Amino acid sequence: GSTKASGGDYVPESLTVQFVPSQNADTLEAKAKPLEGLLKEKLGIPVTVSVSTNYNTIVEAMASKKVDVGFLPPTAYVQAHEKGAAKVILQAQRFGVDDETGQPNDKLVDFYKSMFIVKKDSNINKIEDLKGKKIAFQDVTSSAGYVWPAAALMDKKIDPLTDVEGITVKGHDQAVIALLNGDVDAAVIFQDARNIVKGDYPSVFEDTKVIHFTEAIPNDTISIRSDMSEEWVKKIQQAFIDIGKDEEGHAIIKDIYSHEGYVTSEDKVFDIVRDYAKRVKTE
Amino acid sequence: MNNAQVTYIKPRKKNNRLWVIYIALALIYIWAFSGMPITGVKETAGQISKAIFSGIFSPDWDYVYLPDGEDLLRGLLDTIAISVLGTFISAFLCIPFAFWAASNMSKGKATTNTGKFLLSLIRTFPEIVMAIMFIKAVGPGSFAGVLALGLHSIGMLGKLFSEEIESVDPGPAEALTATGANRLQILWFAVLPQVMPGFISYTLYRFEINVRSAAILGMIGAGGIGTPLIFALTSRDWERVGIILIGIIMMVSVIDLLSGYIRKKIV
Amino acid sequence: MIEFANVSKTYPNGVKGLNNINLTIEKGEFVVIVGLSGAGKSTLLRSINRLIEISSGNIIINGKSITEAKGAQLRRLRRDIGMIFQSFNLVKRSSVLRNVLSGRVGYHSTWRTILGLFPKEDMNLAFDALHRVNILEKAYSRATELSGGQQQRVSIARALAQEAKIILADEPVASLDPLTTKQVMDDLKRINQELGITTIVNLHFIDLAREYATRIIGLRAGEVVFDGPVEKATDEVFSEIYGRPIKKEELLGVEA
Amino acid sequence: MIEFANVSKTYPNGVKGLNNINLTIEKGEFVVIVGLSGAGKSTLLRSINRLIEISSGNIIINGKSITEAKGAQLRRLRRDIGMIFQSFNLVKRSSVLRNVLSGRVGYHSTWRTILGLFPKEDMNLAFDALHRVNILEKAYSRATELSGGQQQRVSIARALAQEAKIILADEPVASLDPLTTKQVMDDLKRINQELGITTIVNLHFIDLAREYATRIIGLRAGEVVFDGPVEKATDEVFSEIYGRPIKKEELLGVEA
Amino acid sequence: MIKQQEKIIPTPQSKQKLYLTVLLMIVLFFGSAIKTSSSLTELMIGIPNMLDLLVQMFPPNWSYFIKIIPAMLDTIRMALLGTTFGAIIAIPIAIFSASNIIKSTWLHYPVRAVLNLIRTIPDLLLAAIFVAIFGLGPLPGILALTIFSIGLVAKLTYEAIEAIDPGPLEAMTAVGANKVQWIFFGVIPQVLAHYISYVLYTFEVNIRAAAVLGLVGAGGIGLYYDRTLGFFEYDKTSSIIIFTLVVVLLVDYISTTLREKLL
Ligand SMILES: Nc1ncnc2c1ncn2[C@@H]1O[C@H](COP(=O)(O)OP(=O)(O)OP(=O)(O)O)[C@@H](O)[C@H]1O
Ligand SMILES: Nc1ncnc2c1ncn2[C@@H]1O[C@H](COP(=O)(O)OP(=O)(O)OP(=O)(O)O)[C@@H](O)[C@H]1O
Ligand SMILES: [Mg+2]
Ligand SMILES: [Mg+2]
Repeated sequence: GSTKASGGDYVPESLTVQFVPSQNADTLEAKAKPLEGLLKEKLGIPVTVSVSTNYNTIVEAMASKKVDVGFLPPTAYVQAHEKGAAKVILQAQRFGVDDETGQPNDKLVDFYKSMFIVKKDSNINKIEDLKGKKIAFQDVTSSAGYVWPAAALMDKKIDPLTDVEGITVKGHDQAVIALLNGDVDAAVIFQDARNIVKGDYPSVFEDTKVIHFTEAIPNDTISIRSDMSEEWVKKIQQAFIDIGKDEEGHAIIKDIYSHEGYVTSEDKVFDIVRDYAKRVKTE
Repeated sequence: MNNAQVTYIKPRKKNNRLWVIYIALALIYIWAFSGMPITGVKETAGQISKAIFSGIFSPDWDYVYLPDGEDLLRGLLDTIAISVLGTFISAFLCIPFAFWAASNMSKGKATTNTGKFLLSLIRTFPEIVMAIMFIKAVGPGSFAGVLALGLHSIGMLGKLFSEEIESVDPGPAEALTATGANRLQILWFAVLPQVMPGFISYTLYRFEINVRSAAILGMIGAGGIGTPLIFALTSRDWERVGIILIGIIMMVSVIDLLSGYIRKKIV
Repeated sequence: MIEFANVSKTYPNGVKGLNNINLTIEKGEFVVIVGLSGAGKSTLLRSINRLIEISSGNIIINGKSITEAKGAQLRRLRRDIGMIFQSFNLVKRSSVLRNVLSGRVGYHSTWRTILGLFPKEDMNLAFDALHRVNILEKAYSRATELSGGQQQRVSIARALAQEAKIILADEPVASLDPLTTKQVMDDLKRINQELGITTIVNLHFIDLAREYATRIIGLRAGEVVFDGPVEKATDEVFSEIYGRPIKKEELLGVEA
Repeated sequence: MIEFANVSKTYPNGVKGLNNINLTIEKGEFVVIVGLSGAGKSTLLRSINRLIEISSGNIIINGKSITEAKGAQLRRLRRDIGMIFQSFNLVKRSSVLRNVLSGRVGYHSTWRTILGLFPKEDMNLAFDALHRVNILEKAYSRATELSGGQQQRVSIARALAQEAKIILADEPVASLDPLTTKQVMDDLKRINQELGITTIVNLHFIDLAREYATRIIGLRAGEVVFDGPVEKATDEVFSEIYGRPIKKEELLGVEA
Repeated sequence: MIKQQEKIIPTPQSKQKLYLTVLLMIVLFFGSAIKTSSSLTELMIGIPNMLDLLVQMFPPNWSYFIKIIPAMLDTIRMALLGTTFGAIIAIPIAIFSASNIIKSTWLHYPVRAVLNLIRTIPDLLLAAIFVAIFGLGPLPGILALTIFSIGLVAKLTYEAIEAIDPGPLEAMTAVGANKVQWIFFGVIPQVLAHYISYVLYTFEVNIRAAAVLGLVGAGGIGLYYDRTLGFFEYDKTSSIIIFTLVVVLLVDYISTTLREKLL
């Protein structure tokens, strides 16, 4: 990665923060105000927080200095970094997911995984069996919905573009439903997206099985515009970490963004994202 | 009266030409249908759609008003503000385009065609790309949403306005021409009074579409009711979807009633 | 003076509206054009102020060719020609007054007219004109709310308010009662005589033509088949214009 | 037989179109209604086939009250009343023939008519009607391409093709040349006499009224101010109708 | 000359209502501007950033054209079917919504309410429901487009119907036509041109904005917008825009020629 993004002399008089929900959050609220209040209190300058569902816009806004701090998913961060628009300062922590039950456990992690699921009664039991089968993917820009699973396929010498019949769906819930409907033979979803569908289809865990987990995918970043002064980078980092530890603050970030806390991070962590992006064919 | 021999000649229509068109149309439809597999209803259909509908029909009333903000009412208010301003902008900006593109207003096919082309171009430019452009310009938020809506709506309004202009009664314009009025005066005295009801009615309609485009605006963090709606939909929180839908439907119905009333007053 | 030199008009669908017309109309004349329905009367009238583009020939008004005029010059020429339309051509949704005032726009700057800032004299002219056709009380009604004849009168008021040097009237009395007809024709005649305004009227009534015209032009299938002073327009001439002998009792009003 | 019992009509804007009208028109009469522009002639005519709803009173046609009729009964009553409109009311975008045929729809089943499957006799009726008003050759033209008088004639043809028992004509000859006027009035008279069709015509021409009517009704400001056989409609009567003495020379055509 | 009636110049109606409307408009305008924190200067200052993006869109990546042809054909095909079904269903709805055809408010208010409902359902919800019922693929896509088309065509058409010349309707009433005949002879000839134009416009919208097809796994061109924007490949985005524009213009051309021929 480039290093030009480090060190700057921008001192904010007010802070614009934008949040893009992470794909693997199971409860979400489109709320900005509570975080706004917390940050204002910690930093002592006016803060505006907004939510967006499209990370292109947030990266572009950071590139043109209209957003100072962005909650970016890993792929979006890598691209923002490449444009010289952002550098990572923190990563969100969540509870890990139990591989067996699909329910959250109490280990705090800064990564998540993606997985292949098939119907319970399917005779597909491992990645190799997927050759020639119909698989529900997310769009090729998605880490958990395409890039990591595609890499897993390629590890087993299966070309994700030609050796399987990929169907692009929008939303991990739709991938699960497509599988339940029998429209596809397998679906790739983040761990464990079946929870989203559980309300509509309570027996989803009984009717499906996981055949493979991918490598770890780094969690969402908190990135900051590249010309932010060192002092303020520190200040902001500390503010977020404090919020995560503070009782009231923790309740809020957990409630709204299902974050458990924040840990400092660095660009190097995301080299794996760059590797995967290079390896995996998208067209 | 002596009823002279009634003879008439049925004019030969360009029937052979029409046949070519009909056959071409038939072929296009055969092609289109051939790509449409007949799929039956899924086994899971009942269960999932039942879950969706029972969710939607038991709306999350608590969301209507929350003391600390970001609830349905404030979302709708934001949405209205964005749509009002976006609609104002497009309704004014599209008028010159509309006259430019109307075949009975500009001399020569070339002028009309360039006008129509420009409108098509604006329409083809996706709202999301416009949104990105304006976010780069003014940062994320309602203002970017207003601008994206305002610019994008020019394409549709310009087209509808220009068609309205094309269907005016040429008589009054002729009368103004005969008095030696210049083009602007003809527009003002003879054309505008005729097209005004149409303009207003299309503008109100576009306003309503803009209200509903809240979803697109929501994607980019422009505020309004769109963001919570998308969040609720992607997390399959149907109770929340239900209450937001009720809110939007009520708002759209009120707008519809109002616009019907306004149109009746002016038509 | 209005001169037609070899004027022809062919409509896009091939119908020949005018066929090689040559005419000279002097200032101050009161010309009535008669002819069967579809003979080309409206076409002839509308070619004078170039509401329709003629296909060939030239029309010269007071020495200036309107056929070749452009832009402001054309507008100036038109401003001096008032027109009363067969189908009224009112802006239905506008008020009667506004319709009449629209006859004045040629005299003022665009901005003034658009802002509705007509000078007091214009307003008086408009009210006068409405008064003259007896519908002053409808000044603020919408044109849609008027009866057919009332609409026709608004259209006449508009032309009167225009203070033109030439007036073209396309069947100005078709929907009027005899009283208003008489009044309108008298008005046309009076301004024709007092102000020397050249007046050209399309009429279907032979007796009205005879009563008011100084000169009668007969059209048939786009051609001039009679042109002469009113005294020469005998019954035989009308037979000729209408394409077949007209029996005495067919001449409207010449005794039932 | 058409009976008006205490019929009044007040327009929403407060204008009194008709004021307590009581009339009985017998089968086979040829009634001409005269009156100043705005007197309420059109309003009277249009209330007969209930194109406007009267505000009070009752109108009875051949023993059936059209004021109270509903649904199929109302349609049947209307089918038997042909109407010629002052403003033509043609579908501009449709062909002349289709406009005329639309007068026949009351006779056939819905499906037949919307598929355009009019029987041969209907086609002949339509062509006959067009022939009668002398525009047969325009049968396949669009209504927009016609001159004013030609459009008026299409509207007449539509009413003729309808084969009604009552014909209402709102200034049917306002835009016609004397020849066609004569022809149309003769036609109206002929079908009136031969087929006994009750005919009610609004007219502005006193002499035409005298020539064709069996009975003249004079309206003024929504009230009947004269009603009697044509012989009784003296010049004094007309003065009365028009609200003031009419000088001899003002009666159109009674010598210029 | 004849002595005329007395000349009493009538007084114009009070303009109070007009002024009130204008005032209301101004309040609405500025109120919204404040609420959305709009500022013209901010826009002016930001315009260079905006152009920055436009610059990145050029030159378009021409080779991308070939890649998206199948998706474009799919989109056209589904848009065609969705528009056709929607346009047909819209006819009765439009007729029942028009107040000059159906005089009874008991009928056209409920129909309009249904129409409002149809227009309000967001794409995402439609997609969720149809996918649940019919599975992934073109069928739910076509159905979603159908619903959308009904809303658009019916609304525009019923307003066009309400604006037609009442003269011919009057004439049809006078000849004793029943309601259906009245509609076929008086209404349809007057609105046909409008209706066709709205249908073609809807077709165009369906081609342009077929994002809903992506939502139901039916592919289509919308997916490629997401993809190119997701990778920040604006040169490809612009080539999709140009391709779509070409298709839209082609449809427009064909439709105007057709209209001239058929009407
Ligand atoms: N726009 C048009 N397109 C095609 N033909 C037309 C058009 N306008 C008029 N015509 C034809 O040109 C001829 C002359 O029409 P014009 O309107 O001049 O007749 P007119 O003498 O005024 O008749 P009327 O007394 O009925 O008004 C007619 O045959 C008419 O059908
Ligand atoms: N739709 C309407 N709304 C309001 N007033 C109307 C309406 N139609 C007609 N009027 C008024 O009612 C009166 C009678 O109108 P009507 O059309 O019956 O007159 P008319 O005798 O037919 O006149 P003309 O000979 O000019 O056609 C007029 O004063 C007219 O202004
Ligand atoms: Mg004419
Ligand atoms: Mg009348």
